[in-house]
Amino acid sequence: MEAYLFYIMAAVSVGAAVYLIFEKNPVHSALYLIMTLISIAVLYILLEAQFIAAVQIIVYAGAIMVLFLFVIMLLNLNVREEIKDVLLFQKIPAIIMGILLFLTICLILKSRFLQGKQGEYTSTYINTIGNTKLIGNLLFTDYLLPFELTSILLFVAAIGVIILAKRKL
Amino acid sequence: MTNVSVMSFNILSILPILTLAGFGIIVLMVDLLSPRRPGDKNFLAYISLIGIVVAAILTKNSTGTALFSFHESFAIDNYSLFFNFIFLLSTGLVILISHNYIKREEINYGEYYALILFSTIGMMLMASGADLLNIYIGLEIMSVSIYILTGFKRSKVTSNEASLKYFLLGAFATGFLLYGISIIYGSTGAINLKEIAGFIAGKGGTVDPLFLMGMGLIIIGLGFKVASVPFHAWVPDVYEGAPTAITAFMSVGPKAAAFAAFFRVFLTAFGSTHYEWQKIIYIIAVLTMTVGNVIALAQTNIKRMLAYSSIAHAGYLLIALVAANNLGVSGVLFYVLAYTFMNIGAFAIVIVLSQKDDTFIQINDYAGLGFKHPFLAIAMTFFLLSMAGVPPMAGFVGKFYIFSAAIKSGYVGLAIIGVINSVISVYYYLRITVIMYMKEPVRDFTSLTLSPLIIAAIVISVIGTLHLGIFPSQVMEIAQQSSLLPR
Amino acid sequence: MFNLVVLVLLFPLLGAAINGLIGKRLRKETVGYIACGAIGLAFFVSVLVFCKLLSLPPDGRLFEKQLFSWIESGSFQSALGLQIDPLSTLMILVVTGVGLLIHIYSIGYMHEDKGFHRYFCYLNLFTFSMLLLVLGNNFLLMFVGWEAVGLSSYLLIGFWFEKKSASDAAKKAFIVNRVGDFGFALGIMLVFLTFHSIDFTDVFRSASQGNTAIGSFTVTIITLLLFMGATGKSAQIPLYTWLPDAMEGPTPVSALIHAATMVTAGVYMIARCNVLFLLSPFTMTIVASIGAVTALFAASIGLVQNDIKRVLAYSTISQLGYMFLACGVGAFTAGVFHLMTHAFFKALLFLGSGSVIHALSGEMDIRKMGGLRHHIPVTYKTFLIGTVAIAGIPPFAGFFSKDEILLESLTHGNFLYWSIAAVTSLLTAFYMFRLLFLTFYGESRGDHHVMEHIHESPRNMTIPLIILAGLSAVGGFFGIPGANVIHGFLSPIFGTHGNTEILKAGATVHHSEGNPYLMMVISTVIALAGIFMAYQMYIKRPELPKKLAERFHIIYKILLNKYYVDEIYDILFVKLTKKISVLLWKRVDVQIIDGSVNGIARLIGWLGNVLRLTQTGYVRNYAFYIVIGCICIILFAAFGR
Amino acid sequence: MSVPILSFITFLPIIGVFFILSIDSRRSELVRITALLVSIVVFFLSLPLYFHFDARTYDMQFVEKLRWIPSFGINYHVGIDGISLFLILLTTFITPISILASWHITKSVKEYMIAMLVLETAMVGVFIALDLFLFFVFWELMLIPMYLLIGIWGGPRRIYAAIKFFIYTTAGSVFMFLAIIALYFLHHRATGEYTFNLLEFYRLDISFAVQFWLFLAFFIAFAIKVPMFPFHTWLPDAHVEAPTAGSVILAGVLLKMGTYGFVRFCLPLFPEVSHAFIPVISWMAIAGIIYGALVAMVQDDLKKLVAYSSVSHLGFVMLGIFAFNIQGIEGSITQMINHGLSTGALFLIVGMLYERRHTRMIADFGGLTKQIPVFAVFFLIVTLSSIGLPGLNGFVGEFLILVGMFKSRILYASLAATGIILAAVYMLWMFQRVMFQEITHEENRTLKDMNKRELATLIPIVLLIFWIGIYPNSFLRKMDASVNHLLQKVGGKANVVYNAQRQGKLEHLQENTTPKIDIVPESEAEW
Amino acid sequence: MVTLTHYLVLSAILFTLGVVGVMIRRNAIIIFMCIELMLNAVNLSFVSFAHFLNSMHGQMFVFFTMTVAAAEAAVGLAIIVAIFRNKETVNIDDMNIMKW
Repeated sequence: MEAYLFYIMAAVSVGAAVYLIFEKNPVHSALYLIMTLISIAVLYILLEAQFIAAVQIIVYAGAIMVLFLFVIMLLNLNVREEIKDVLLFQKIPAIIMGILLFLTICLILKSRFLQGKQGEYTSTYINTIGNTKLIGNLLFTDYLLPFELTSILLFVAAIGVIILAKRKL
Repeated sequence: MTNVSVMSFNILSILPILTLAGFGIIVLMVDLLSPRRPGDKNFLAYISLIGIVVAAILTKNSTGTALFSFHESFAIDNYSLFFNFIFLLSTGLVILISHNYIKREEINYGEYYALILFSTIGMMLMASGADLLNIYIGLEIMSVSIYILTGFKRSKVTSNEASLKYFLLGAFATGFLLYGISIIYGSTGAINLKEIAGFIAGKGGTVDPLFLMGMGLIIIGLGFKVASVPFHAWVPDVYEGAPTAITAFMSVGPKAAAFAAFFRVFLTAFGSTHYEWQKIIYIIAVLTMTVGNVIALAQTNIKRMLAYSSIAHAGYLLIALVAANNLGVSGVLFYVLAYTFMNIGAFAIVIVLSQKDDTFIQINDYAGLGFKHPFLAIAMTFFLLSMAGVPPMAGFVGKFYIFSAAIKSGYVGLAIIGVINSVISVYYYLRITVIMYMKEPVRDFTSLTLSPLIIAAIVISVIGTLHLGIFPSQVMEIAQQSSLLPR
Repeated sequence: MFNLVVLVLLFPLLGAAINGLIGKRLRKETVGYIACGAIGLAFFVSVLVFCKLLSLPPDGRLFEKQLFSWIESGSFQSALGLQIDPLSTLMILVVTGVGLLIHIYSIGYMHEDKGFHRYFCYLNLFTFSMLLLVLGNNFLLMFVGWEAVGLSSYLLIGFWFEKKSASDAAKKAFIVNRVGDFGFALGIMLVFLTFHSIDFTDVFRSASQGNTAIGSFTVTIITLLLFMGATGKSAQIPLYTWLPDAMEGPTPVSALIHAATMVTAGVYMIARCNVLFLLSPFTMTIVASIGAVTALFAASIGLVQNDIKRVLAYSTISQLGYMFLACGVGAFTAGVFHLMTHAFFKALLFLGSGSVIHALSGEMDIRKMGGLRHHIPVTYKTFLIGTVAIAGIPPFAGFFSKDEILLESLTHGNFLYWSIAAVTSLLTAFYMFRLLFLTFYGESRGDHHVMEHIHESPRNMTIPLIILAGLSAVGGFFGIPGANVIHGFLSPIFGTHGNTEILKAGATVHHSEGNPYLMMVISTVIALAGIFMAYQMYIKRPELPKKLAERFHIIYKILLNKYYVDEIYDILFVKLTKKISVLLWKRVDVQIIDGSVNGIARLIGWLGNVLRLTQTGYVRNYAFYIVIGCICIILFAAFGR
Repeated sequence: MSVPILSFITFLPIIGVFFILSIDSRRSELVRITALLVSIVVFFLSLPLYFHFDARTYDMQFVEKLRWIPSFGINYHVGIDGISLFLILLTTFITPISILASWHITKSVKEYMIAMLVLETAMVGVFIALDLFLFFVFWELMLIPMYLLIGIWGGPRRIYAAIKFFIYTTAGSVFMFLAIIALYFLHHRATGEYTFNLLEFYRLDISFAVQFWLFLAFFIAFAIKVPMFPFHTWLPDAHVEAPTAGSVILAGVLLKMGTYGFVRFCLPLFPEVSHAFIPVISWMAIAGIIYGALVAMVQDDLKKLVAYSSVSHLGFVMLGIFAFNIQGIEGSITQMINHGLSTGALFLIVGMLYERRHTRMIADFGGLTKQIPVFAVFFLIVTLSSIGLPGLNGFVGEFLILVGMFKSRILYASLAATGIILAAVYMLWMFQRVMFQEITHEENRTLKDMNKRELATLIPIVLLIFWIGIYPNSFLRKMDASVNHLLQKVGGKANVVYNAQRQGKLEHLQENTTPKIDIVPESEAEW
Repeated sequence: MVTLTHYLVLSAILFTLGVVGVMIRRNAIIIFMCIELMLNAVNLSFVSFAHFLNSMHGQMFVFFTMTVAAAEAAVGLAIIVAIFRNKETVNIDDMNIMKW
């Protein structure tokens, strides 16, 4: 069951990703990306990361991608890219490079790995406490500093958007 | 459950960061409350400067300690403090040179100062980050601020373009960095640098290919930020398009921060695998120096030329990383400090000499400066000679430091390539002095506006450049006490 | 007393300094008095020194005066020290004596010249240098004098520097001399290396005590190198070419420097180093051969020259050849004796020719002279005495010295040397009388304008002529066979170092016995034969020379063009060197060396221009670079071991 | 000596710079006079060095040692011995003369004089530094003012020449820089002490292979500076384009830094390799002598001619140094001074001609003697000094050098001696074409003879030319102790190499033999 | 049985696709989306590592990555909007005023 689900979701995500990069229409691309994101969210659930999965769907597939779509619509980019590609010569090498990169990573993955230290958060342990609660706990203990500082990041982003995108300052 | 230890949250240790954040918000608030008349916001610069001074004082108070707070994820040691000083210094100098510039370019918004301050926070976090997450967050705070600052002249296509290029490539490279972090995490089970080091030590220093791939990906991510070849391509375009003051900032602060992180990660976490990564950094260092210097020869735009020069300097700094000894680390600290003075100084001159919309930034526009404005010309000459590594300027001592480190660790070949490169670099630095002193002027220099703040920046830079060159010992000793490695 | 010898040096130097520094502001008379006074005083002191020397026993006639240490470095030491012995005393007498006369003569000769003070400054400087050369007690000091006379010669030849030919000649003289000096300098170094000293006394003592084997390689090389120096200074083959050109200088200069004194420095040097030369039979052979060949060679050129001074110049070369021949066969006394007599009569001849030129307002071509004996009788008479002396007619000075050389070349040399010397003697007599006849006899061939202004020279010019004529007439009696004063006087130099044994042991070849008196007769006959031929051709049958010239067209042309040696040298050395130099400069320096330096720079610049094209401005390109870098790094990191 | 006289000499010009800075740049006459006065004061300050110099000892004298960068063991450590004494005097002597010769400069006088004074500081610094780091700082510092002098106040191709000068020299010196650092670590490895003290480095025992590379690095730096054939091509360009004073200083002092470097650093630090390098360097020197002379001969530009003659003369200096005996080295040091004086004077003279006629082409002159006789006298004396006429300074140096080389390698000395002939050829030919013959250009008929200022520049030089030529002992004696000591130091080690090479056994390098002053025994001189 | 390798390979595929997309697409927004795809691939590997290592660091990291991604998305889109205002295009091949 788990394996089937994995393979299905993997196939969906990869397929959607392929469409994403080859689809001419930006809106369609965005939709394919959402598809990928959702299938990854499913995989998160398989990996017992329920909170992350939820965030993935709500924040990522929901908020962020809507933002994308919104901008695409705003800029009225619902048209195909120009046919002429000044860097046409790069297309094939780029794909070859991509394949090469993938093969390289696979080659390395094939070698012996996963010697990492096993942590204390086994599935059972996580499930007894609850994934979300655990994350919450960690956020305010171990990860307090980055968590707080992320606020600065978001603040910066807000300022940035205003500065860059507001029509009149 | 983890024990929640109050002692672990040492607020004092992040006081400088909080100060900067506070002052950033104050700047925004004051800006909001004050009448929106561009050109009349001197006080914002002063507020920011006060913030920096306060932060610097707070930073100084914690010198001499070696403290790891926030669950060992935030390091307050001499190393990070030294870097923090460099960041604060560069930010301060950039604010000094910005003040007049942003008025001229009509981008005199409070957000400018706030973003610079916030980006400094990111840098400090990178230098202090003792785990990969903090470094990552710091990197993002810094980068996002600078993406915005790069595009700050939003009505200018060049600025937009630079911003977009930087953003896309930056995000792209961050992807690699993250991938690397995830693989390091996967193969060690830790994101804390000390734990990673401990893990490798536990394995007797041997690592598997996966780990090495992670390391390689981190090299890409950080190598992008320090502008090393072949991840350097964004640098000239972005440096050229960004507002000049921000270019000055970018060439110093973020680069220094990236180096801070680079050294901390590779010397503390990956220190025992030095043998594995030194070859890669070796090649990158050679490429970076050479490509930077060689292409700089062909430039006519001074901002672009300084961009390539900054690539080349990244190469020199990487030599110290390859050497991976005490001398190298303190050398980098010294060099970056020296570089801060000379590079921001040079950009200050560029700003003074350029006109609205970044006109007059071709090298040929400098013709005849030498006898029209002797002070500016001599200052520029000092900065350029310092960058070329000619004594008695700071850059010379910095190079001395770094090449010493290389030779001490036995990398004579690298040192030789380094010095050959510095000979090549002499050419294009000299060319500017040639044009300043030995060519007839093609423009008139009457309309230069020299505000007191920018003069202060130039004077500070000159003094710093000369002082570090002639009497370097005090700073050197501090740098040597700030080494990451056990002495 | 001997300390006074410093004054001999000092007076001319002072004279030169005064005339050089403030002479321009002085009146011409004053300048002349200063110059002549300086030399006169020097001559006076020389005489005093000479007398003092005579009062000493022959073996004690050596005195050295150390002034100060000059160059001293490690074991190399060279002092400024003067040496007084019969040889140097003889030389200073000749130099100051003849010099004095020529100085006096010059006052008249140069009176019209603008550079009057300059001239006397140079002339005094020359005298100083020459005295330094002969008085120096070590090789290096001799070398100093050697170079300094070269300098003076340079300055005086180029005295009329506006004339290109004069400045060319000056330059040529200096440079050709430098070639010889090159050998001399190396010789000195080898002396130092071999004997660990360069003091004459030490070196000669060491050499004569048998520390160096006879005919040893080192000594041969030393002496050859020294001889190389001598060929330069004394205008021997192959370095003689400068001397004829040197006649561009004022005539008194030619008399003093290029006839009487400086050019004999080579002979002096060989005489001085006789100990060394005797140790090397090979070098002696070379010296004798070169001397003999030069004598004949120069004399043959002298046959057909038409410039009065050039004839004398070739004659000088030829006579110097005699001296070398003498030295080469071991007859140093004869050489020095001839040196002295030659100084008298050649100075006389030159001054006489100067007087002629003076009279003819600068005309030097003997084809345009003739019949001058009535116009300028004093000059004519003195010139005649000089000519007779050089031709070797007894009892004039040249006869005795030349005869001794002829004798020695036969007794200590071989028949070949003698026969060459004899032929040369014949030629000498011929061309000298040709000169005499063409100049003073026959019809006047010059243009009338010049002829109208002919006048005898002033007294201050004729008096020196007369004195020299007297010396030329009687000077030979110092070396009259049987009562050879010179021989006795110089014997401490040439006879006391034990070199006689060496001479006997190996230096000389088989002795062919000759009767000295028979030889005298023979040489007289030869000289007379030459005179007769000249008389036949230029007085009796003036058309004969032309016919002969047409008959022996090729030989005549070769002789007239001095065997084309100048041209050959020009092609071989001057042109070739210039070509090579231009090649080195334009090709090697500019194109290869500098080209590669600039090439590297240009290559890097080109590389920069190529590499910058990678910076396309396209984000996707940049991403592509990152990916390539990424793949390389990952592969290298993971599998790069 | 309690008075830090060396520091005074070195930094007084810098103080002078501040004086000049305070002067209004329009009052150029005042600027000139100030600069001149400063440099003259420096010269007089440097005279006590000569008189108080103790010739009996080889120890460094007038030593000052202050901590500078303690963390690296870098000290401000200066001092002089018999080798550097005269080069310092030469520097302080040449500088006022150059300043005096720059009176005609009207473009930015203030900056010009500042550059001159900074240059003086750097030059003196190079000669007194006993700390290698300090040495290198001065060594490089000297480039900047010289570069500006050439580049700003130079001739039409000044920029090319200035950049070439700077980069060429830097290119050489960076390797030396690395070698200095390497020595630093070698010393640390050997003794555990971090220092850049030259005198400490002298005691190092470095293996042959390491010496080889270090020597090579130093060699390149110095060979370019000298400049030795074939690294000389920057010199003609720099000389031709530099203003008169620049050429004078370049020829007079800067080139000496290279040869000084060989004596001070290469020989004592790397004795074995230096010795092994004798053939290489000798051949380069000989090539330089002959090549420089030949190329000088066919130049049509006076300055270029003098520049190539420098190549030739410096070849002699190099040859003398590598004769490895007292005559050679003392001769070389003397020749360094001689070359400084005579070539400096030649450049002054060419400068005077240029000022009058604005051309340096030989073909534009001719017959000048008639018009400017006083000038001609000086020109002649200097020319003869350059030719090496006995009684003038050039002879003393050249002859000692040749004697020295002759003692060790007869062939080399013989080949080099041909330079004497060639020198006469090119110098006299030049002299003839400039000063003799008819006046061919009408402009030359109205030339003015030397004025008082020009006399003031040349008379001191000419006096020295005679002094050295006639009584060189007042110079040579001060060198003896130092040169002997140097040779003992070098000889002790190099002798071993020599013997080992002779026997074909290099493995015996570690043996100790008694040092000899003349490294190559006289009796065994090679042909 | 789904192993870690499966997840990692999937992650690698997605990452590579993102990389290729960046290299071949011309629309700035799509390129940006490709970058988002890369980040998601990384997130996937983080989570799977965390799962198989019994560790929470991975999940926490992903949490932060998402936050950062959100911030970046906002800024990035703002930049694109800004540039569109000036150039009326988001084709990044048109954005090479600055080169060489």
